[in-house]
Amino acid sequence: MEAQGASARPVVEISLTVNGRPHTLAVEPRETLLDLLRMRLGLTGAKLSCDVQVCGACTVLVDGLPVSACTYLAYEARGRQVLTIEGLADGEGLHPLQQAFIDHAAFQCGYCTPGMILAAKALLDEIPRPTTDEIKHYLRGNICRCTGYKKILEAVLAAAETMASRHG
Amino acid sequence: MAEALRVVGRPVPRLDGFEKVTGRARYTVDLVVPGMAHGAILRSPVPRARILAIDASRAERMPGVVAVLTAADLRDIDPYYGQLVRDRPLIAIDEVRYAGEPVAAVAALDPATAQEALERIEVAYDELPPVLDLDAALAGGAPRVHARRPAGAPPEAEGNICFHARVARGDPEAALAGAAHTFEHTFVFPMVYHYAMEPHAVVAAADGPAVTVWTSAQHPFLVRADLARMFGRALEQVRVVVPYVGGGFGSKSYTKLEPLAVALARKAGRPVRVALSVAEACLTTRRHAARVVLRTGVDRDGRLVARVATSWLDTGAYADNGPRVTARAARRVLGGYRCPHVRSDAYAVYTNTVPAGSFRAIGAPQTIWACEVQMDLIAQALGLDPVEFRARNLGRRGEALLDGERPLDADLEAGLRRVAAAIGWGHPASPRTGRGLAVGITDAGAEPVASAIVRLHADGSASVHESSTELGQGVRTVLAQIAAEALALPVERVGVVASDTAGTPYDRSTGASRSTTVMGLAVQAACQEVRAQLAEAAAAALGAGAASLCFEAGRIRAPDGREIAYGDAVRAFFGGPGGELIGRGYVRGGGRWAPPPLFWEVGWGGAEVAVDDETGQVRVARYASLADVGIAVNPPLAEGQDEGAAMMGLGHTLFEALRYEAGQLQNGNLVDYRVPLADDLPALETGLVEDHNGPGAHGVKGMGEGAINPVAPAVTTALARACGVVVTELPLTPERVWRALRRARAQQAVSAG
Amino acid sequence: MLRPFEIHQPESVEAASALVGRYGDDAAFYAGGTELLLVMKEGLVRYRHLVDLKTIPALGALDYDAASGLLRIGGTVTHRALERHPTVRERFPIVAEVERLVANVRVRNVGTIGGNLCFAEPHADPGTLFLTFDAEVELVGTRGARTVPIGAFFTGAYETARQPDEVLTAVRLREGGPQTRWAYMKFGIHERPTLGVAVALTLDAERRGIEDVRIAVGCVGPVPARVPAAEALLRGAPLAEADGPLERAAQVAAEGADAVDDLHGSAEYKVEMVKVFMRRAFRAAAARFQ
Amino acid sequence: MTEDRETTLEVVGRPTARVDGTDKVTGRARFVSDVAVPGMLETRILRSPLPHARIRGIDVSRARAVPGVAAVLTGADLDGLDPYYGVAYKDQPLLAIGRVRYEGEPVAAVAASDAVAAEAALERIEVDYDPLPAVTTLDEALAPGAPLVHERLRPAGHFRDLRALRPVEGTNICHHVRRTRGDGARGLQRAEVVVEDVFTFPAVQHVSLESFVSIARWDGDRLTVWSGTQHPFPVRKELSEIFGVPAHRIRVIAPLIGGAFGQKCYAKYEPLAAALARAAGAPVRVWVSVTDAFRTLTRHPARIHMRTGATRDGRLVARVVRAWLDTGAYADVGPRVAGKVAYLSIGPYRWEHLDVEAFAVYTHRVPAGAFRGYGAPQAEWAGESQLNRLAAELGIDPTELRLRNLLGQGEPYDPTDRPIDGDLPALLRAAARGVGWETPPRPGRGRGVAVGVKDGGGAHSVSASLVRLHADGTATVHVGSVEMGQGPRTVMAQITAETLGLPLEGISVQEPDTDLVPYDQGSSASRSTALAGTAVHRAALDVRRQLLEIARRFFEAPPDVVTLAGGAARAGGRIATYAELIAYHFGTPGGELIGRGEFHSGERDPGAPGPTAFWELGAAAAEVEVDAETGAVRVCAYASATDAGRAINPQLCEAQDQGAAVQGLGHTLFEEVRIEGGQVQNAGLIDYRVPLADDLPPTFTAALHQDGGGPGPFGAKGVGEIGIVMPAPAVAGAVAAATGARVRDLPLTPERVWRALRAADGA
Repeated sequence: MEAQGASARPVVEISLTVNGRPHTLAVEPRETLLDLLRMRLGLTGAKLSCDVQVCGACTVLVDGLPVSACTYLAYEARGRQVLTIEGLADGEGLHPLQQAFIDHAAFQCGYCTPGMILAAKALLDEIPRPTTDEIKHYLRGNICRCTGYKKILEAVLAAAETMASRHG
Repeated sequence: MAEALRVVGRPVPRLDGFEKVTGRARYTVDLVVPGMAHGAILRSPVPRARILAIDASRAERMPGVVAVLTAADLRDIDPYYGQLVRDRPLIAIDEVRYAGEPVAAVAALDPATAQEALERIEVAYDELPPVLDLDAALAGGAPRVHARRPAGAPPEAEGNICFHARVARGDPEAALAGAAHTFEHTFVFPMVYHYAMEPHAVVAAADGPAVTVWTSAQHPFLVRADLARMFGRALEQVRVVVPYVGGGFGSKSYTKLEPLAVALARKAGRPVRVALSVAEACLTTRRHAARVVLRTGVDRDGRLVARVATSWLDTGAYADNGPRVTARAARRVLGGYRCPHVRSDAYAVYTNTVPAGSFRAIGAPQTIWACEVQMDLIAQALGLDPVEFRARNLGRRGEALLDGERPLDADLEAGLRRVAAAIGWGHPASPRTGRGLAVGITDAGAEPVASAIVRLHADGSASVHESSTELGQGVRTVLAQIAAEALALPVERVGVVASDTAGTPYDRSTGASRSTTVMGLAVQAACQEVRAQLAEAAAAALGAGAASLCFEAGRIRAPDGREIAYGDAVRAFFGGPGGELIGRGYVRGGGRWAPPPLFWEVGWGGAEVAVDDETGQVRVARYASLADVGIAVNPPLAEGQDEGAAMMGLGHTLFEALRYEAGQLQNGNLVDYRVPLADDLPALETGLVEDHNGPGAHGVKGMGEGAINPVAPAVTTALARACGVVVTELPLTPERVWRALRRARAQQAVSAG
Repeated sequence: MLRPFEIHQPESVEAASALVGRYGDDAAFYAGGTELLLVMKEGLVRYRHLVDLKTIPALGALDYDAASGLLRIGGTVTHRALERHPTVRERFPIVAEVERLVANVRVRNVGTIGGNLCFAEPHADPGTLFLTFDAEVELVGTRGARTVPIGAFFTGAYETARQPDEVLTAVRLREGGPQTRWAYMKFGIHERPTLGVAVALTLDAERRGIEDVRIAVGCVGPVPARVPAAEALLRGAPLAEADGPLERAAQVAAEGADAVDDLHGSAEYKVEMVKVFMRRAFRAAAARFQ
Repeated sequence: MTEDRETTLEVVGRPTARVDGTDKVTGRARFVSDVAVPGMLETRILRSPLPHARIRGIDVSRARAVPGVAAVLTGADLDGLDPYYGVAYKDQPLLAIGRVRYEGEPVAAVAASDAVAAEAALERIEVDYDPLPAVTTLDEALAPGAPLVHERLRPAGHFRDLRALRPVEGTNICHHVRRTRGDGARGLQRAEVVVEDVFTFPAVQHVSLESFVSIARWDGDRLTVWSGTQHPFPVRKELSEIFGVPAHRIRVIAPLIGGAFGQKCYAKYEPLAAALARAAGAPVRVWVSVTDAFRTLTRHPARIHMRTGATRDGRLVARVVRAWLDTGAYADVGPRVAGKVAYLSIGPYRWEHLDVEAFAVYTHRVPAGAFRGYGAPQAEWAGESQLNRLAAELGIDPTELRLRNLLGQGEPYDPTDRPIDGDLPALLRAAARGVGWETPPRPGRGRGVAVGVKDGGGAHSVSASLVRLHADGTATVHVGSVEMGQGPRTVMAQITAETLGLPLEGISVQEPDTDLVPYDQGSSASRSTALAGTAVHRAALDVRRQLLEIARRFFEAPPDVVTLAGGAARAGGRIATYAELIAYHFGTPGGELIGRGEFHSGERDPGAPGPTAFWELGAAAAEVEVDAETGAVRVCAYASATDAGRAINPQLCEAQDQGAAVQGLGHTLFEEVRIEGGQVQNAGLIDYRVPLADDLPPTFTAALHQDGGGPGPFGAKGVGEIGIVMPAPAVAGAVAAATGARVRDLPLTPERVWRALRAADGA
């Protein structure tokens, strides 16, 4: 299981699934999931910001649950399904949350947006028709410095509606 | 004259929307340049010291380390930069002036090695006594943050005074002496941090005569100029590329990290990426803390007769944009009020703390807060309704408040009454709740120099080349709308090319709410040049007079009904499969831009707050924001700017303050520095005043900063009405309010006893 | 930036304990990592070996014994699992309620109860709450197993009674009876709370008198602690006339609070807030009888 | 162009060091294969093993299951796009659809996290082929009842000269061109001497050391492609049509290219890269091996039947030509090559009677397309070789024969086209002098000459440029010319420096990037210096006008007293730097002046009819030694002369000519892509021989003629292609002169020469 890499740093071989695609990689235990996604797989949608699990810019879903990829060891993702923002759209077809964020101008600089959308997805998976207060509570962990949140709440509410109507 | 607008004024979806919701939008931090090494910065642990020696040999010998940069590597360049005052070295030279100042930097093959190498650099410091706040800096015999006069320092700079601005009119001291009522108050505004979510990041390549930087910069051309000057390059040799920027708010104005990254890349002989952490971004720039003393005289009729203002702004260890912030503060402290006798002095003061620079509405939140809270205090003392008292003193549209200034271009009173109505002013409030109002004006726009190129391609789609930075404010969308309108094209057929000094023409800066207005005109002019060529091409193809043609949705129609698509006209003109029509647009100073400012950015705010007497906790229940925008080119984007500015204002009103102890920043991280969160959102209402009063295309004015200004005074005065206590220092933390309440109760007890 | 380390994946508590025993100061147990990795990133602590406890299946168990009313929470059970577990929500609603307010959803998905207690960050919620349950902490190390009352577990800021090689295998809570209600109140404007107060209020059969009350105060000082003197003032008092004793108890609790000045506020302010929130938490618990 | 003007030139005409020089000698130069896009996937292409087959089915399921594989694409997965591309006909699919038409045709492609995974996936793709009869030679393709390579043809409508495509219904002929003057047949009858030959020209490969590289990335509905292409804008157009995305959302970037020679004209792997990137949802790189480049494109092999009639005293009378060009499985620019062969096989001579017809023929072989000077090497191999034979038949010195018939300056090549704009006799004399023509060769050696002519600049040409003068008085030139080694960045910088009175060091030239440079048709047909250069020159003149206007206001002086030089304006003893003028104009030390310049064929005055922008003219002479026992040919001396109009940078012009000549020695002596039974036999550099250092003739000169007669800036014309035309006829003529053996098929391999010697001996 443990091996010495060329750099004489310990590595661990792991298999994981990212956006539906299996990967087997030798990772250093010190590597974060964010490092793996951004530097190894080139999936730069998840962003590094606060680095202390407060801002949520690095949010990805692991087995459906949001985690802070900045403080989540890549090693922990072994055997798990990771969903990043790049895997949310179905080809060119946007997820209802993505479409709602566009329709409601729910982002400006866009740096928080991938994490915000994935957090909102986890919320809607858990509570399909949340109240505004439930959204505020859930998204309290995702900072947006540009929008003032109002349009984000509107977008999440609208997406919930779209998704509910799609599922009848 | 009302134009029939097809694209401007519509809620067009953002051009960057798809990329941003799918995670494909690339920011500087996402870039990988082949062969790129990773940089890390060693920072001073102490606020002020002489650097006796740096031993980097152990770091240099580490496998994987490519280069270690110290001041010794800067001898062949001019290592200093700064707006106006060039006092900041790209890395400390001989002396450190604040805890966190870069002292050395490492480039290594991977980030972990770079980080580890920092620990092997030994620096011997001879600590010196620092000056850590305004009082210490201004005290007699205080140590000087800059012992030698930096290049570009203004003549009045002396001691720790970096810059002094004065606005004067009449004889204010005499007027004060003769005033029916005089008031004096002191207001204190904290150091706050922008927290743009993407910390500063640069990838620099300088392994030959050419220098290329990819950077999260708001002003690529000013960065280019600095790099060219510092590293002895011609402008054409320096390329500054600005990908999407993850928030700016002024933190990425002017030159920041770029010179260090270039120096490191030069030493390394290969591209180097330097991406700061949030903790390091906190050590890079901040908003000026301020102390403002206002003495105001009012006559028997409740009219302002005199105002003497003194503002001290803590600019930290380096001037950065402090002089301009200070000049702005000196004017803004006067508010939108008519006052015959004024004197306003503002001082930028050096301290051994993180340098302060631009931050959304530079100099205004600090001073407008002071001005507006005092207006309420005066109204209260005179027994006047604050709305009426303000209305009595607000300047009228067309009135110049100071000599040589642009006359007011908005109806300040009407807006005030509109926000008052929006929050139910005059109607009874619930117990422990109160309402407050404020109005702020800022002289916006910076220097009006911009250029644009518009290319109409052979398939009839168009590209706009201009160098505004897309910070999230939506500038590319708005400029595409202006171009689509001018070219009579559907907006989907217009693209805006990302800023890159190699291919997008000169723009002075992205800030001060200038882009929509100034760059919008350059884009419009470039489109007109294209349109004239297109008319000729179509006229030849259709055999009709150019003047008789009708342009609509990418097609040109002759009076006889025959039509030609733009692309066909372009191809017919060139007689081949390709070709393109190119238009240029310039905006330069003078003419319509005189006198300054370019326009007035006006924001009004009204708040309803509830206070918890026992804890001092303030809750903003409702907030109404109103901005004067001329015309909203894209209403949802304009609202979004306002909402964001208002919420950001709530941050410095309620929570935000950088805290120092013994010269060390205590809360430079997001665990301890609190910014507004989703559940802080009040019932927020934004309004836009659109009366086509701006100097830009279709009467547009810049916006996006004005809404931050009224928040603190509106909330502070609402709080005062909720609990009877005026707090003159921000932020309104529970403890601070609780202490004020306790003090008030104690005074009541004394007076009652 | 995390420095290089090795990760070990023991399959038993004994093996985990032995690993930490072997590597000594170079090793640490690793559960959720939400706190540990932050301090490791900052370089405040450096370990060359992390011993992953989540590879030990038994530590992830969450068992409820209806007969004894005992809830045994395995050391690697996450905050989120507690927040959402049906039995916890039904039988220990206050636990789910408090957990819902811990940090943010991402931290709760990863952070473990064992990690939280062992890290002993002063500005944490679960420890304060568990004090009012008289919870017990199970520790297993190279020298055997032992049980420590939670009141004796926290010994200082970031310090506990746990020996370096001991694994927190579980924390045990006993269900309150039908006459007990809990309330927990936290306060602050920062990411971590400024103050947390937990109250467990047990009334007599008629719900008129205070049969028992357990009050714990957290965050204001280095460790969360019960306030026995304050509890004593309330115990036995009639609920309808609790205001006076409550006021005195709040005063006593405040005087006993080991509050410190920090970014969250001055000690003076925190002491005052202890009073305010003790009153509010007590009233909230009492209100739950209605 | 007077001597006076010449002496006033400061930068133009000087052998300035290349602006990309330092980067290239230090290894810093970033080629397209050095571009790395984060998250970029690697790709592999599965190619058809058969020259012609129906695809019954492709099973990619096992390939898709390989870990790391992000996308597996076949022709069946191209829904929602128009999967065919091509500059003449849209006949070439990104991946074979239902049918393969040549051995090596891409059938499936894989994008994976690394090349190993991609290879592994490739091995797991199963293709069920139903082999079909193939036509792999011209004879097979032209035989009655031959299987048709394409049943239906869709013209691309891209270029004006390719709008009038003339396929022959029911045959494999995709285009034919016939040009006549007088009456060819009767002309031959009247001629006193008639020679008749059939010449063949082989398929040759460009062998760019950097093979095809295309990287594609989709950002939503925006596409960015980095490609080693000579034609960023036409590639953009092709992508726009394939993917249905407007031009402004497509960005094509052409970093430095490691060799092109026509190979990288128009779309090649860009559409496939873009389709793969879309399918994979990630950036992908298609990097084709040098070996697989042989399965991508060759020069057109040709068979040319030629008859030339003359009078006894050496006056040319008539020429009748039938030429067949094998364009392979896809037309590419084949129709245009056929047109060139028809146009150029007559040479720059006075004729009374002409009847020339050329055919582009589909076969089941690797597609043939653009290659340096396309059409001219084939046509003039035949035409010049036949003149050499005619000279021998008439007993007239081949140089003299040509001098009697060459068109003089100002004489029309074709009544409808631009007259000849250079001094061909002078070029010919210079070349002959270069090998010591006036003295007889040593025994065992022989000499040959050839003249080259080519209509330069491309049929319809459009270029635009922007020149930006920055606030410090330095400038950036925006122009789409691609730097593949020929030096346009240096040349454009020189033109701008000269025009603006700036030092060359103060000028940079932007990398071609359709987002950052205005439209340019492409870097081919020797058009950049003359035509894109004209756009640059005009853009610089536009800046100059603005500067003069600002200076006039600044000095308050009449316009005619203001001069610009050395980065400053002067008037009546006063001086202001450009930086000062810009600061004065904008009211701040920032801002820039933007100049705009365009060139397009349609603007040319009616006095210059016809499509040719300028004539590329050259002549060469060779001296060879033939080993009679082995047939080995050694080129002992080679002299080339080229008309540059005005060499903006003489050193670079010479280098172009030398490079072309040596490249031409390749197809003269060794190079041939051998295809047997439809299978490429010698793909890759082990079996395919290109010229090496020791192939350089011991005496080797390239002379430039400059009389300022070009249409470009300062009288420049394009160079760089004509030099490849003359080696084959000159060397073959020299071989015949040395041995009496005439070889009509290239390359002149030892065996072929040995056989010819045997035949000559036998005869």
